Amino acid sequence: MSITVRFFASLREELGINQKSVHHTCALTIEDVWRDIARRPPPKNLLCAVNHEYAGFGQRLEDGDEVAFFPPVNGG
Amino acid sequence: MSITVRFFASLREELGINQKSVHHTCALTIEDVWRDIARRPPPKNLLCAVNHEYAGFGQRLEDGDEVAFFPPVNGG
Amino acid sequence: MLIEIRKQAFDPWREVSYHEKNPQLHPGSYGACAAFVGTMRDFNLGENVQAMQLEHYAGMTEHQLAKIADQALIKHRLLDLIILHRAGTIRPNDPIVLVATWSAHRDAAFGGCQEIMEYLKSKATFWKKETLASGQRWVEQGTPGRPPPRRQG
Amino acid sequence: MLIEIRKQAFDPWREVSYHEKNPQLHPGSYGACAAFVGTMRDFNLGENVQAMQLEHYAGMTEHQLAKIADQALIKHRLLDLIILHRAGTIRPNDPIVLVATWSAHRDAAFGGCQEIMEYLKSKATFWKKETLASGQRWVEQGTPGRPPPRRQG
Repeated sequence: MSITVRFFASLREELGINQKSVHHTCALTIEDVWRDIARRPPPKNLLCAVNHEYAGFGQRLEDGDEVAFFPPVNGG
Repeated sequence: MSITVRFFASLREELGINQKSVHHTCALTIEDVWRDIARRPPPKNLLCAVNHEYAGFGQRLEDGDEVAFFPPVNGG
Repeated sequence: MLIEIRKQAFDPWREVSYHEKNPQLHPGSYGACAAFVGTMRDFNLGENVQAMQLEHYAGMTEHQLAKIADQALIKHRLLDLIILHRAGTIRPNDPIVLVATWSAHRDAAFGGCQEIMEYLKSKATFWKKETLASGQRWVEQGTPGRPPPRRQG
Repeated sequence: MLIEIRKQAFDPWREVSYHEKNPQLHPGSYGACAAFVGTMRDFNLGENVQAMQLEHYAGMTEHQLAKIADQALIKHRLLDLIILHRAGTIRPNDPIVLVATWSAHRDAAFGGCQEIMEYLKSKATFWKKETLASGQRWVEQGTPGRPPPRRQG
């Protein structure tokens, strides 16, 4: 299955990754994707989303999902 | 002493009095002024002011004071 | 700071916009503006309303509004504010009141604006008389003071 | 209802004024409008700020704002609302966000406006990077994410 992974703001700059596609044959969680790409423990305040909805780190992914990782938001 | 007395809104219409001057030789309270002019018990929700400040019914008046009686306010 | 009771109709958004051009309100100094506009509705307590007479106690109203403004400025550390209130004959969709507050922070702007509106409703010496198809009625504390008189003429 | 993320500077009061001419918002139907405008300050955390980059997650931001708006419309029985947010390069004194709510009653308009701002701050996917004289810094939850890098060049 194929997953699009995106990073934003300070996290994007630290990892030097804007967007990446990952392909796996087995079932994946958000945590798996993070470990696979970031190769470091997740920051304490890390937020993540799947298909534009906030999601927990343990959520399982499906083919075609867009996963995003980002620091705390700060709009308004 | 001389007191200016004013009525507003529905109270002004009911009593048919807009403004009135009263002259007395003895000490007066707001209540005295009300009884003297209105000749009826005060309505439950009656408000009063002396010199543009809210005042209690028992407040004593001084020469030159402006006393106002009015129903509950309703601005905004 | 603007505190005014005005007999003519006003455009609240133009007032706020104009006020922000006031050099006293330094550009870049405030992070937050909260504004409230109360507008006359054409419907109240189950009846169509054609017009409203807004009576006030000239002198006392201005004095009470100034006290309300001073309290809010200090308590909420506001940088500036507007209290603009109509008087006289009001038509449906006319703005009745504009309150705007500027502050460094959101909570202060919101808190100041809401508090001014609360005090204004409870302390400012205004009274409303509505004109209905069937006659006129005083509106007291959101309820009519007495039933409307029979149609005249 | 207007929900928009805009790359160009906007005049919030003109937006509100224009929106009230929308025939969907019947004249005489609403008694209350509450508006909030967040503006970029030239000073934050003890430092002068020259500019700000406002990054957002296109697609998710719009989706989150639409959810926030729908919740507030129902909960506070709003008649209409605006959520307009800047993105891109912001200068001091530029409006960053406008939230405006229309309702029959004051409490609903205020409550809706404040709640939208709270949710927007906690859920909408925006991030701010400030440009100081000494470099750039990310602002996270009102505090900088890390110390500014040394001046470059």
